[in-house]
Order: sequence, then structure tokens, then C-alpha cells
Amino acid sequence: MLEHNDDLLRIENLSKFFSVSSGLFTRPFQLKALQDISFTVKRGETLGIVGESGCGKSTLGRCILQLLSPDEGRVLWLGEDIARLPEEQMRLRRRDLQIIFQDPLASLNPRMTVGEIIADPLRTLMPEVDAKGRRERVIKAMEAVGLLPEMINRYPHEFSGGQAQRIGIARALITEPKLIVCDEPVSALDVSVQAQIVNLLSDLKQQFGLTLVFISHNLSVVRHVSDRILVLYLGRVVELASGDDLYADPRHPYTRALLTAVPIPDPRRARQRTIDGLVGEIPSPINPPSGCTFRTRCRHAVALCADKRPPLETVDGGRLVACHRWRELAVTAAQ
Amino acid sequence: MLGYALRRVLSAIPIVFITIAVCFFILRLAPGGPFDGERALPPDVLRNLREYYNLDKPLPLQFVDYILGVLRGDFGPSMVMRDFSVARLISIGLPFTLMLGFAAFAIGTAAGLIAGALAAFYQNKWPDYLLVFVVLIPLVIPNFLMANLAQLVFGVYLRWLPVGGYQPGAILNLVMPVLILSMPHGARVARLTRGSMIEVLGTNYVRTARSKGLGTRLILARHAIKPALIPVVSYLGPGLSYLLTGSLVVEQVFALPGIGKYFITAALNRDYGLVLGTTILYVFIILALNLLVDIVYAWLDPKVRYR
Amino acid sequence: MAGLTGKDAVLSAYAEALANAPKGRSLTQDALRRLVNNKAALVSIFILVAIVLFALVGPYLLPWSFDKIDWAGIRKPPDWEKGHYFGTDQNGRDMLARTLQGTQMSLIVAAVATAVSVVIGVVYGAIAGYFGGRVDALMMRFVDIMYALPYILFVIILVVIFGRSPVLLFVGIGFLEWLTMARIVRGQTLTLKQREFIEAAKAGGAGPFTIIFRHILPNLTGPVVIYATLTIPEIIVTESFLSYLGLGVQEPQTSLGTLISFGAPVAEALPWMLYTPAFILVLMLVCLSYVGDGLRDALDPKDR
Amino acid sequence: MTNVLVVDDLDVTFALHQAEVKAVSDLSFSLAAGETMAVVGESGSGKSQAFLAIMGLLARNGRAAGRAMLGEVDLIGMPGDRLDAYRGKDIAMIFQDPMTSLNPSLKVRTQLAEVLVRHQGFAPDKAGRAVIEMLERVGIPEPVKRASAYPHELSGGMRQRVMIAMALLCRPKILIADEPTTALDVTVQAQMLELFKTLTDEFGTALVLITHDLGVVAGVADRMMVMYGGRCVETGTVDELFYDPRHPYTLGLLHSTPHVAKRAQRLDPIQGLPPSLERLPSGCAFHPRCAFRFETCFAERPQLLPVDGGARGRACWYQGSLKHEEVA
Amino acid sequence: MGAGSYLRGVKSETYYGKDALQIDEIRWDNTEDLTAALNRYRAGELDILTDFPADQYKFLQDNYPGQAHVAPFLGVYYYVMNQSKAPLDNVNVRKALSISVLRDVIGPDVLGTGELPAYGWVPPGTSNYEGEQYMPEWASVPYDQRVEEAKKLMSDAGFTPESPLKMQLRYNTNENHQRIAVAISDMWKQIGVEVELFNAETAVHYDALNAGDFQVGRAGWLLDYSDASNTLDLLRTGIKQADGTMNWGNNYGRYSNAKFDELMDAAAKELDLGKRAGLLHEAEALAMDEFAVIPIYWYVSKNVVSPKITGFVDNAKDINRVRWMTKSE
Repeated sequence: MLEHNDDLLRIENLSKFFSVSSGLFTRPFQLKALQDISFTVKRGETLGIVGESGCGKSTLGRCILQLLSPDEGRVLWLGEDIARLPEEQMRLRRRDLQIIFQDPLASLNPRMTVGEIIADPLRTLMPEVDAKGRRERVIKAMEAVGLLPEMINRYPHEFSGGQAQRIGIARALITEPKLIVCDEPVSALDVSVQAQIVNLLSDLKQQFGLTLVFISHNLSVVRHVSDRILVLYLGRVVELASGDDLYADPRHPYTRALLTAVPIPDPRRARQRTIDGLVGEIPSPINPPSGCTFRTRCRHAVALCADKRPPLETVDGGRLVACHRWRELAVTAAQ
Repeated sequence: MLGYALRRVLSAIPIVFITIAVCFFILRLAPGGPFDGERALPPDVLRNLREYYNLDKPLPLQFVDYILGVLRGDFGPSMVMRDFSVARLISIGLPFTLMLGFAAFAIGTAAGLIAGALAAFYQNKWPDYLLVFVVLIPLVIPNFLMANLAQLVFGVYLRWLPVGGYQPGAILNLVMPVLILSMPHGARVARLTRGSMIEVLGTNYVRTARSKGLGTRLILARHAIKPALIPVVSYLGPGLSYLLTGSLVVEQVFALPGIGKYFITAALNRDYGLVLGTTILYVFIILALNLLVDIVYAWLDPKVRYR
Repeated sequence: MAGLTGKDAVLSAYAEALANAPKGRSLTQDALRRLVNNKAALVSIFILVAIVLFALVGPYLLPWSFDKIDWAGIRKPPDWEKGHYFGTDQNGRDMLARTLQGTQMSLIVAAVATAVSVVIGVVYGAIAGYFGGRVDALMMRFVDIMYALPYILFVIILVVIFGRSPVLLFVGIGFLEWLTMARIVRGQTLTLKQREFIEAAKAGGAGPFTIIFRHILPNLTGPVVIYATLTIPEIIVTESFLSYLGLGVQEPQTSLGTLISFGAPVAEALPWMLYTPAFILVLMLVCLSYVGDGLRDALDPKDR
Repeated sequence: MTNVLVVDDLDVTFALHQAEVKAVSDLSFSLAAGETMAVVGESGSGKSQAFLAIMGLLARNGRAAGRAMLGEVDLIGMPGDRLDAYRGKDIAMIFQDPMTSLNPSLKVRTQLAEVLVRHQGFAPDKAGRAVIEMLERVGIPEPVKRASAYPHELSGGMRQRVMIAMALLCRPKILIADEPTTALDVTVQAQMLELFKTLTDEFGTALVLITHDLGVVAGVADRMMVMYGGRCVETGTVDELFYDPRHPYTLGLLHSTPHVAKRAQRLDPIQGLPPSLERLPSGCAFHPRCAFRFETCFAERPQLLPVDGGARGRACWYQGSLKHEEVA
Repeated sequence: MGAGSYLRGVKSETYYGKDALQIDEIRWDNTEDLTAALNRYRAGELDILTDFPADQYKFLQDNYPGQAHVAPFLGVYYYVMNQSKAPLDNVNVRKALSISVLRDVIGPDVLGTGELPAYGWVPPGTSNYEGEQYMPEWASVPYDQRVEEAKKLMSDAGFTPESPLKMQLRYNTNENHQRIAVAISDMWKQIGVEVELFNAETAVHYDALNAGDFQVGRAGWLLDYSDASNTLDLLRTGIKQADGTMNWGNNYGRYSNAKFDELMDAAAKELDLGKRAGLLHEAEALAMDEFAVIPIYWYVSKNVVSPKITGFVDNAKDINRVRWMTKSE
């Protein structure tokens, strides 16, 4: 990690546990949502985070913004650790850190007008801006995301899914943040509207010099928008690489399986490829398998995988991979 | 399951204790005492009475004595009906009130379930509108008015049914009281059943059942009834306890020998012993019923697990 | 960075103009429009408004006031010349005047008691629901205990300790109705808390109480209104039960419950003492029930 | 190939407060035995409502018109109880959300056995063995243990397998799958699509796969139908529509779908908002968003006409070529 | 309190006059609700009712002539005034309050069962009380004149309809008490008295009266035995207790007049009934002239007797022995 200075965000050994109590008297047991997560986000970059349900990607997004405070590890924002920061101090930094949600309508308070929703973060984070100033900023934000300012007094239920998501984006822009976490921003939208929002996000990134963390279970969308992609499985990092490297030369068996499983809109290629399908179901996060948590579904699992957790190795040019046998498998894949 | 039931019983003890404490001290706050009557008692007689009923000691002491007494099963004497102990008074009337309450509960619940299911099934058609209106009547007419009118019409004018009083075996005397007591309960059960049945009929799994070509009757019986009962069952607990304690009006108008009236008149006459006795009984009934409801819950909704 | 801070005259003028941009149709207006389409609810609302107006304005139009004794007209059937349109009671007071006054009192008792139960219930439920964990468990345990107490006993003792003032009836009954409201609000708050717009507010730096009052409470109006319309009939019937026990409103004031509890025993001998108040009470409760059902369908998010 | 299902002029209308809304208009198509047809469309395109109408599962305020011939029997308008003889036996349906499509208070075995008892005349106790066999066939590990479990004890993928088992118990001629894998993870979805292919081939069942994901269509379907605003705008084989789309909407969809294999610089989305069924645009419903529109498109609605005289169909006035950019 | 809701009495074999008894079994049915009791009577389930709702008297007379028995009964219904506090310690105020009550209306109209107005303290028909019954002269003055005099008395004491005497009238929960309280408070309004009615249960009501925590309260006294001293003793001055408190017994109004006490002591010691009656009369007149209490009406016994029963004789003590009765089928 050479260029230290333009690291906007650095996550070091972050872990997050949830205690699930099953009854009034029984001892609650620990659900390990995230374990020992480390990665950096560079200024102006779009980092994709992909993984299946239960892999902890949404939890990770909330830990970045301190909506959930991590149990272990550090979250360095501009070099300063904001993990477990008391809320009043965190509030000063929230201007630079915003979030966009998956369900457009559920992320907007149905009882507030569009203008009030977009201006809401200003009330608490930038009190110095007066009411007139707030409305001017709202109008500029609405124009930026392609909404008609005339709709400022409308209510969320009067908008389609795509438009409602634009309101959410405008709200995230209003305090001119440096980094926006997008948690499944397009998953709830129709294909045509999805494309519009994807394009909008990349335009805004240029226009406002943003850095994005793009979380999704849809590998095709993540592949399209991201510079680098982080792959999570059951709360652990399994691989991190640039989009092209990840697709051309997937090193972790899970990444490979993911890539073959993603449906591609091209009948001929779809018919040729063989599915490197996985075996069995995703294990329950309550008691994950010992050693490498992917071993129960991995074709190449050996005894070593069961008794020792694979270290997260940093390899050529900043790629990360966590698998004992990735080098062997890379060789056999090449033949 | 047993472990859970035991835990529930243990957690009930503090509730009963707090209830008794709250009642005990609140009663003392109320002005007037059990010995204030038309004839002012001479002071020395009054002093003896207070001593006899242990009222002269400081309150906390009285409370401790009372609790110890209750643990021994001695609920103390009734301070107004002096030649009866609370336990005896309750034991005389309780069987009758329980019979009245359970009969009304059974009829009301059965009628309510049927009416509710029918109204849901014929939603927004004439049977639904008719049932919704009919079910409304017992909820809008105060029960003492219903009792008086019923007594006048069926008892005095038409003479179909005896007007009041009761001796063992006189079933006919119970017809009117049980019906009048059961109607409000039945109405509430009907409204609850209609609402939850409509919701269940709109669920995905009922749509799946229809897509499997199962006939309407089979869908209702096997797929709809059990889930629809869940919200209804949670009302049946408090519903039954209200019936067991709310039979004052019916007992008074039809001159029936139950303990319904004790819940109210004891408080009016400041019969401290009887009030506490009935309150403890009431709390036990509610707690027992709530436990019963939870157990039935588990049978209805397998997701509810008891470790 | 061509951000949002660039200030210019055109923008501020435009902002000014947009202050009164076309208003959207809020959820409430949406619900009201649907409520109006529900014929039964609409008719019921008219009847209720008529009753309230009649109860408020009526007394001034009637020749007799509710507490004026007509010594010559004790227990008289309806008689138009003397102005006793619906007859007189055992004290020679005009039944119509007393029914109107009774309606006023019953409405006041119901309204205030419902308000008390709504305020306590909503705040209590919202706090328990929002903070969750130990706070929630403790608060809900207290509610369970209150449910187990014989609630009629409390009202009697309250009435007895403080005398039969109507104010006490409101607070007494209202105080005991908030339990169910608290449970409903707690349940709603738990679901609302998971909604993403709450997390968005947190990301916007909002503190717990801002979130409760700006984001959670406004979204509770649906269930709260529905339950309130259910509470009103309950309270009116409870008040009539208390009057039956002689714990009702203090003379010469009266309430529908008191009038009916006097009229019921003499239903045959002096029928006019019963049918006037009974008709108004039943009509009011039926209408309230239909309005309640109408509101539930109108505010039900499913069929939006 | 004999057709197992022929649908002519299917209309589905819903009575809302004042207005009547047409969710499906003049839909005609036929389904050959053993064929897999994909029905593609965005939300509000009417793709689900059409097949719910055929199954007689419309909501209370919905009404269907037209014909849907299952062999010689017309399913549209048939009363529920007569329809029950065919539903679950000759034509079956599975739905999107596995979490809520199974009855939470009944064991898995009960919900499967009742189909056999109803249609195959099995004695209630004997149906157990056939159920276990079917569960194994759809790839559920420890079928005996799972059969006596309750739905909430199974994972999403497992529950969808139970739904497939339930639908295929009576070896129906037609299986309608409404977004069966949308709620599943990518890896589980891949396994599920595999299962669909092998089972429908093995049982010779005609599969109708309703989805909005073109990737899924490419992998599974033989023929496909694109729906927009309640109407069918283009039909044909999968290869024809993917490599030589003849309707601007189909083209737009293809350009809007990101492709994991190659990273296009920018997606080329369809502009504007999806249509609202209450206020459908005049003429061709797609004209507000169409790059190739001209006056006729505003005025008249294009009919679904054959393309180059073949089995393909399209409903568009524009005759020119759409290929200004090759879809590799 | 048997398993049913009644008590059963059976003819005992050892009773000397058992042959003369026409009725061999009695069932006492305990019904609190008077209306319910009347309904059961009308349905033929009960033969005799020892009370009936006053409102139904006219209805019974029209539809069941002769079956409702209303007869004078040794008891007085009165209002007591707390003389230990101003302004009720002023005899003129008490006089104004008493004379402004139109007693002739209470029995026949307000109650409906025609109770006779009471001006004295010893009910008519009380034994060993020969001599002319106490009747104050203002009783015969026309009512509107009495109202004028009462108004004058009240204005002398400083109370006018504009700045009225604000006073609380306590009564225990009962339909009849309420109706009378409403009627009298309306009568007192004319003479500048604003009454706040305060209804409370029996226990609370009498607790307040004993404690003197009231201004005007409703009370009633049924004679234990037929002798004038039984009511007059109520007005004796209280006895000082060891701990310094005064035990006023049932003298809620705290009326205290040494001359009255002397007369009562003298009467208690007097053996000659005639002379004793004279002393008691003198005491009654003394107390009544000082308006110790406001007597309102003499109680009546209310019974309903089925025509099938013979031998039911109304009497002042309302005691009706079943042994003198016969029941024809």
C-alpha cells in the first residue's frame, strides 16, 4: 500500500458480533457477522463489495458509517480512527460520509415532502445553513439527480421506484460528502431504471469527485461500476482484486464459482459454459465450519482447509486472497 | 415445554405479590371503612372490632400478617358479612360464576368463530354486511339494558323463560343470563376472527393451496383455520377472565348466587378482606389463562419454540 | 468542485418561486379521499357531526334547561304544548334537555379519556419500542402487571377517593385504556425502527428523540387513529356501567349512561325516559364503529 | 409438436375505486409440449397477471376474458371447483417468495401429500413414500428428516425445492414459474435453474418461466415473449431476440443489462419512466421512451405481426434496422 | 345462602300451633334489584315482595289494583345540619332552610308512593306518646309566604340569590335520595342557597357524617322499638370520652341544648307514662323550634301481596307473620 496519503478510508481487522438471545433465561450465543476485515478505499475510486446473503456486506457498510459500532478493529477515516466514536463527535464527520439504501420508498419518510427529506441531513449536520439556503441547496441537488424542482412539495408515494431512488441520492449529496456507501442501490429497481441510476451514480462521481463503496449481491452490476471488487463469504474477506483481474483470473474457488453462476445475457455463451456449481447450502452463520468457512461447499477442500484458517495473503500489486491452495488451483486452471 | 411452564409460574409470583400490595394499600387510602353504617357504633365497640380484624396495628404489619395468612390459605374474615370467612363466601358462589362464565365463553366463542369465518368468506357480499351489523348490536347496547329488556319481554310478557332466581338443576333459569353474558364476548371474537381470516385468505400460502387444486372446504379447514386462530386465541385469555369477573350485572338482574357482585360491592362496602380475596382469585385466573393461551399458541404456530 | 454552494440571483429567485410549488397529496389526504368513498363511513360521520352539533346547540333552543324542575310536570309523557317534547323524568326535568346534556358529558368523557389514553399510550409505547432491550422488557412487564389488575376496582377507588368529578372519570378511565394503545404503538415502533428511513435519519446525525418525534410518531397516526375510534365506544359503555353502579357523573349533571341506567328499570312504566337516551347512545356507537372500520380500510397501507 | 396450451385474446381488468385498469390486453400465444418459454417484462407489464388469470388465481377485483385452451378445455371463466380438477394435476404454478408460499403451521410432508391424495387418489398414509422420493429427486438432503420439518426450519433454496417437488408430483403437462429464483442467491439460483432444466426435460413438462432477468432467460429458455404495458411486443426464439432484436424495447433491455464478461464503458438505458397502467400512453405504449418513434406511433397501436413470415412476431411500426450497434 | 339464591323455612313438627298453620314452607328469595323482583312477582314466581320500586306504584295501582300495600311506618326521613360550623349554627338560617322545603310535593310526586310530610321528630302512632302531635305554626302558612319569610331570614344573615350561601348536600347512592336532594336543592335556590350535590356510597357517607365532615346531609331513622325516646335520644349532647373526644353517637348535627338534655333525663326517670309523655313532648317541641334537624317525611312500608294470600295485615312495624296467612291455589 504505497500511496498512503490518498487512502480515504482504511479498515483494519474489523469484527462485528451480534448476541442472539433465544429466551429470557437462556445464555445468548454469539453470531459472528464480520471477522477480521481489512481493506482500503482510495480517493475517487469505486470499491465494489459482493457476496451472498448472510455474508455481512450490509453490516460492513453500516460499520463504515458507524451506524453499527464494530466490536474489534479500527476504521481510519482520513487517518483518524472513528470506530466507537461517541455520537456527538461522530456527528461532525457525518457530513463527509453518507449512505444510499436498497428499497427506494422504504428509505423515505412517507409523511415528509421531498424537499424536507432531502434537506433533513442539513438540519443536524449543517445548522449554519438557514432555511433559504437549505431550499437553494435542495433545488441544486434535485437538478443534479435529474428530478424536477417543481416536485419539491410532493410526497414519496407519488413517485416511481426510480425517481424515489433519485430522492435518496439527492439526500446523500446535500452535505457534499466525500464518500457515499451505496447498499444495494439498484437491486429493487427494474432493469431499464437500474441502468439509468447506474449511469447517474457514475456521472455524479465525476461531477462531485465522490468515492463510492458499492455493495450488491449482483456481480454483473458490481463488475460494471467498480474499479476494485471485494468478495465476502460468511463474514470474511475471501478475495480483493481489480474488476478485470477478478474476472480474467479469479483465484479463490468461491469467486470462481460465483462468476460461473452469474447468468449472462448471451444464449450461445450460456449454453457452452459448464457451471462450476457449488455443493450444498450456505451454512448457518450461527456455527460456521472450522478452518476455512467455505470448505463445506468447496470442491478442492482438503484436510488442511478444515483445521487451519487460510491467511489473507497480499499478492502482486495489492490483490488479496484467502485460500490455502489458490496457487495450485491457478496452475491447474491454466491448463 | 414443562421448563417453560415452570418458569412462567415462577415469574407470576412477583406479579401476584405486587397486585396484592397495590390493592392492599390503595384500599386503605379510600375514605370510609367497613364499619361505617347507618348506625354509628359506639367507640369502644368500634375499638374491639378493629382489634378483632387486626386493623389497629400499623399498616405494614397488617400487610405481613395478611400475606402470611394467605400463604396458609387463610384469606381472613369478611368484614361486612361478619359470620362468613372470605374463603367460604367465595367457595359458595365461585362454582356458579365459573359455570356461568365458561358456558357463556363456550357459546360466545363458538358463535363468534362461525360468524367471523362466514363474514370473511363472503367478504363484501350481503352475508358479510348483515353479520357485521348483527355482531355490532351486543357491543353498542349496555348489558344491563339488554338484561332488563330481555327479562321484561321473555320473562314477564311471553313467559317463555323464568325471570330469575336459581336452584340446582334449574337449567331454564340460566338460558337468558348465559346468552346475555356471552353476546358481547361472541361479538368481539367474531370481529377478530373476520379480520384475521380475511388476512389469511389473502396470503401467498393460501394462493399456493388454491393453485394445487384443493377445494375451498379443504383450504378453509386445513390451511386457513389454524393461522387465523392465532390473534383470536390471544384475546380468549383476557376474554374469559372478563366473563368470570364481569357477571355482576347478569347476577344482579337475574338474582343469581354467583360471586360476580363481590368484585364490585366488596369495594363499595370497604370489605378489605373480600376485596383482596377476589383480587387474588382474579389475578390467578388471568395468569393461568395467559399461560394456557401461550401453550395453545405453540400448537398453532410452530415457529414459537419453548426451550 | 462544482458543488451545491454556488450562489446566484437566478437560483434564489427560483427558490423563492418554488416555496409554493404545487402541493402533493399527503398520505392523510389520500386516506381521507378513500374514507369519503366509503358510503357507510361517510353517512356515519354526518350523523356523528349532527349529534355533536345537536348536543351543543340544542340546549339553547329548548324551553327547559336540563336542571329546571317543572313541579307541575313530574313523570309526564311527551307533551308538545308544555315544551316537554320527550316527556319529563321523576324530578320533573325535561328529558330532551337532559339527553342533550348527557350526550355532551358522554362525548367529553370519551374524548378526554381517549386523549389521555392516546397520549400516555403513544409516548410510553414509542419509548419502549424505540429503545428496546432491557428498557423495553421492563416497561412491557409493567404493562402485563397492569393488565392483570382488576381494573374496575381501580376506577371505583379513584372515584371514591376523589369524589365523582367528571374530570376524574376522564383520567381514571383514560388511564386504564392506555395499556392496549401502548402495546400497539410499541409493536408499530419495532417495525418502523427497522425501516431504512430511520437509519437514513441516523446517518443524517439525528439523535434518538429527534428520530422518535420527527420520524416515528408521524408514521404512527394510522394505527393510533384506528385504535382511538375503537376506544371511544369502549369508554362510553364503561361510563354507563359505572353509572349503573351509582359511580357516574354527579347530579345535576348527567350522562347517557346515567340516563339509561335510570330509564332501564322503568322501561315499561315510563318508556320515554329510556328510548331517548338509548336511541342516541346506540346510534352514536354504531356510527363510531362504522367510522372505525372505514378508517381502518382507508389507512391500511396494503391497498394503496 | 402438439400445443399443450393455446391462449387467444386474453384480457385481464381490475376494478379499482372509480377506474377500471387493464393489466393484460389481447394476449395470444401457444405453448408446445416440453418447451421452455420465457416471459420477460418489467414490473407492471402484466406478465404475472396473465398466468394468474389462466390459473384462476386473480385477486377478488380482477376479471379475465378470452380463451385459454388446455387441450380441449377452456380454463378462462371456469368456476373454481371445476378448475380444481386441473390445477395441481395438469397445470401447476410456483411463486417468487419461498418464505411465504408455504403454510407456516403445516409440516412439509402434509403440504405435499395432500396433492397426491387430491389428484392421484393416494391413501393418506401411503402418500408418504412418494413424497420422500420426490424430495430426494429435487435434491433435498436427508429427505425423511426434512419431510417432517416445518417450513421455517428450511433455507430459502430448500423451500423453493419443496415448491418444485409439490408442483411436479402429478407430472403436470405445464409448469408456470413466476420469478422462481429472484429471491435466491446467485449460486443457489444456478442450482435451481439446473434443476428446472433436468426435471422438465425428464418429465416432458412445458415450462413457462416468468422473469425480468435476461441472463436467466438466456440460460434456460427455448422461446421467449417480451411484454410491455400489458401487451406482448415481441416473440421468437431466444437466439433470434438476443442477436437480432426487432423491437426497440427488447433492444433497450439488452443494452440496459450489464454483462459480467465484459465491462461496457456506459450502459445505454431506456430513457423515461415505466408506464402506469392507469394512464397508458396513446398508440404504442412504448412511444414516450422510444428512440425510433414517428407520428403513427403516437396515434395507432401496432398489432403483433409475423416477422419475415416466420414464427417470430413483433408489434412496432418502425420498419428500419435497429442495428446501429452490434450486440456481440 | 344455600347453593341456590334463597333460604327455605319448613313447618316444624314440634310447634304447638302447627295444625293451625295453613302454609308449611316458606322460601325467602334474596333479590337486590327491585325491578327484577317486581318482574319475578309479575311472572308469578314470588308471592310477597317486601319492597318495590317507588316509580312503579302508579303502574301497579293501574294494572294490579290493591296488590301494592303502602302503609305508615315508624321511621323519619330527615336532613341533618352541621351546627358546629357557621352559618348553620345560626337558628334563623336553619329555620329558613326548613320552612322553604315544600314537603307536600315530596311524597306524592317526587317519590310517587305518597309518603306523608313530617314536621315533628316522633312518628305518629308511636306508643305511650299521648298528647297532641307537634305541629309548628309555620306548617299551616301558605308556601309562597314561607318562601318570602325564608328569603328575608337569609338576607338578614347576608345571603341573597345574587351572593348565595354555597353549601354541599351529601347523600348516599340511592335513586330516591337523589331525587329528593335534587328537588330540595331547587327549592333552596329561590332563597339564595346554591347547593352542590355530593353522592357517595353508604360507607363513605356515614363515615363523613360521623366525622362531622359535611354541611347538610341526608339521614333516616327507623325506630327500634315503638317509643318516642328512640328518636329523641338522637339529639342528646355527646358524651365526653376518656381520650377527650366527644362521642356524638347518631347526633351528626352536633345539636346540644342543656334544657333538652335535662328534659330527656327527667323523662327517663319518670315512671308515670302520662307525665313522661308530657316531658318528651316538651323536649320534642324545644328541639324542633330550634330546628335541630329538618324532618321531611314519615316512612311508609311498601309491600306487594298476591291476591292468593290472605291474612297479610299492614302495621306500623311492618311485621307480617306467615303463620296468620293462608295461600289459595
